Amino acid sequence: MNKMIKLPLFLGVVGGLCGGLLAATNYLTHDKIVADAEKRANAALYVHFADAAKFEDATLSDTLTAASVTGKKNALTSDNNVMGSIYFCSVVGYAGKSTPIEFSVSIASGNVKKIVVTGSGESAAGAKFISWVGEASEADLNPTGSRADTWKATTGSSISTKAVAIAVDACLADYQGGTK
Amino acid sequence: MQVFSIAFAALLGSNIILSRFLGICSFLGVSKNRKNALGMSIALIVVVMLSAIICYGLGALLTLLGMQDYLQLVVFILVIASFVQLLEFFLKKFIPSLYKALGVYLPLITTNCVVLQVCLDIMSPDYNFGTMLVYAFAVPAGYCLVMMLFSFIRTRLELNNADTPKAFQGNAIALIAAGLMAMAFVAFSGFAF
Amino acid sequence: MINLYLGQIETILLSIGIVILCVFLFIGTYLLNKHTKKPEGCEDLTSQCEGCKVLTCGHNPVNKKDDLKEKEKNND
Amino acid sequence: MKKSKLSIFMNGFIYENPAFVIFLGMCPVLGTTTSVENGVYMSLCVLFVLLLSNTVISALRKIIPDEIRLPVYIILIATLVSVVDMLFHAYLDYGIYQSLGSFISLIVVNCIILGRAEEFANKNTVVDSIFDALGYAAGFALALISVSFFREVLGTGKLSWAGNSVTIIPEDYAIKLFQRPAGAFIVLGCIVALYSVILRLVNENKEKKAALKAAQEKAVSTAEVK
Repeated sequence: MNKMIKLPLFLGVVGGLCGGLLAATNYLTHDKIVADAEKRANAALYVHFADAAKFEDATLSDTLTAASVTGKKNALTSDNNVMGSIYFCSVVGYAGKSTPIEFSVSIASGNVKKIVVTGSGESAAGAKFISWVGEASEADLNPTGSRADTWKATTGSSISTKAVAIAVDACLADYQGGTK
Repeated sequence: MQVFSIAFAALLGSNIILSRFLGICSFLGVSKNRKNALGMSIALIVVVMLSAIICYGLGALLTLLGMQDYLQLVVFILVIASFVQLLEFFLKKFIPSLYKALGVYLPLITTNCVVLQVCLDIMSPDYNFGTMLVYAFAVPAGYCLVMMLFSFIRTRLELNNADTPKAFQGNAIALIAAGLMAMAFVAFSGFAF
Repeated sequence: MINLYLGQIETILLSIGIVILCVFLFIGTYLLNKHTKKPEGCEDLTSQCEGCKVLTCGHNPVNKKDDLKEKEKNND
Repeated sequence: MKKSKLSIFMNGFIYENPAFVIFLGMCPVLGTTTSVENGVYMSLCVLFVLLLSNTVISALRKIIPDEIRLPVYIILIATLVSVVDMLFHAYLDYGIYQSLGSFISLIVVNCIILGRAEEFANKNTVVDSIFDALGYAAGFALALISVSFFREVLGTGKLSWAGNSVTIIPEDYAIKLFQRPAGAFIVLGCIVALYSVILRLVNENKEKKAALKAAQEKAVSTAEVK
């Protein structure tokens, strides 16, 4: 008689223990796995804002899309206020429509922080500009005069510099317009 | 078209044995002769098809509850094992003739990687019910194809065992033969529909 | 999508419940299967394998010893 | 027959090596051995699961009713494997976890773990089954690392560990075949053959030594009789 009770009781205990162990391990590891996954997803964005807690998509105004901006993301701190935003642009440089220059520019507190060029089919002159702009310091990126002329003076390539500068000006205007 | 490409990929392109390395234990163990290989493959097709349907439903339920990350493995193992026991009980009770043919292989299938891998694959969102059924048939069908081919080769290997060098006899030469078969199957992986 | 508002404790309890349910299902079918007598024609159903190392397989001589023990138990 | 601790370990490690002698649990040996790093992490994973399952099962061996022995083992091993899987997912860096892929959760149906639980853990004390688990895990690691060593060196010509790599064969002489599935079968087949030759030689000279010793004893005993 007692075998009929002992068996289900034993199984209940084993099942309960296993379920509890699984739930506990999940409780311990779940947040870390989700955080890692999210961090991997926006790995490219952390180049711009290393200390951002998370990123959210922002809507594009039509002036921006006219200025060949393809995407915009806001970088948020842990208590959800906007630290800055990242614009993804794809402009037609010296190499023409076939291989546009794709770059992401991050803007915070009113000036351009960093430009990361993700794709470009530039020729020699253009490539010099592309490599220069990648490492340019914040002071270079925010010249007092018109951005296109100063950049053109420093790097010598005119068409791709002008195209990138116009897009960056549009993003800056949108950023200042938006947050003011 | 998508259905055909899934079936072709699972059957030949990324075959479950030769390019995903699953079911090797039974592949080496059971393919000694044709009858065994055929029996095992048919039993596997039946089990994989039916347990894929059960696991698809269970998986949807678990994802609804949001617990699929940590519960899916345990629940799938238990459900597959209990389904195999149920099948064996059903065959024993009601269809003894079929049990005589397939009963030998059913206990082997509970510890087979193919069944579990199919159940874990259909959890990904890009399988709706139709494509899941096609996938759940194509994978064991690929298994059956490779098992049958390999059992022909294996009987040939067994016959002139004297020629194979002493060290390579038994499973070693079978592995080399499987490697050559895998090379042949690479030709199918290039197709894209 | 139906949102079940499962708090932290409910998920843990529910997952324990699900695991216990599956355990009972498995044990139930296992015992059901173990106690049904094999159809008359296939008692000695072996696939010409003399018992490899796969111990979980029902035809392994290791498990044969248990059946013998059971036979001795219930006839003495 | 009280086997000594060392002989339990050696039994699993050399004489009944899971992958080379009894051919159990072959799926991960072929699947996750594209690089030595994967092989090492996979054998670590199997070591964790095997150790945990042997200790838990041998600890509970008196409590588990004999009739439902196997199902309870399957339940315990399934839980342990998904616990280890979650820990690896959280704390191991993602590249390696991704290359191990679903083989971690396939350890559940791996015949070694259940085999050791059934054959050894439920009959011996906890300490013995720990040694048995160490032995079999070491045997499995031997198989994994040797296969992955040959596959990586021949396949890519480089031996890499966490990013930095040592080139052994120049890049354009590496045979890409060994990185692909077909190469895995061939490498494993050759290593199995090599292993059986070594084992045969070891046994032969052991018998020769034993025969020699027996002959000496006979000579000594006949000398005493005279």
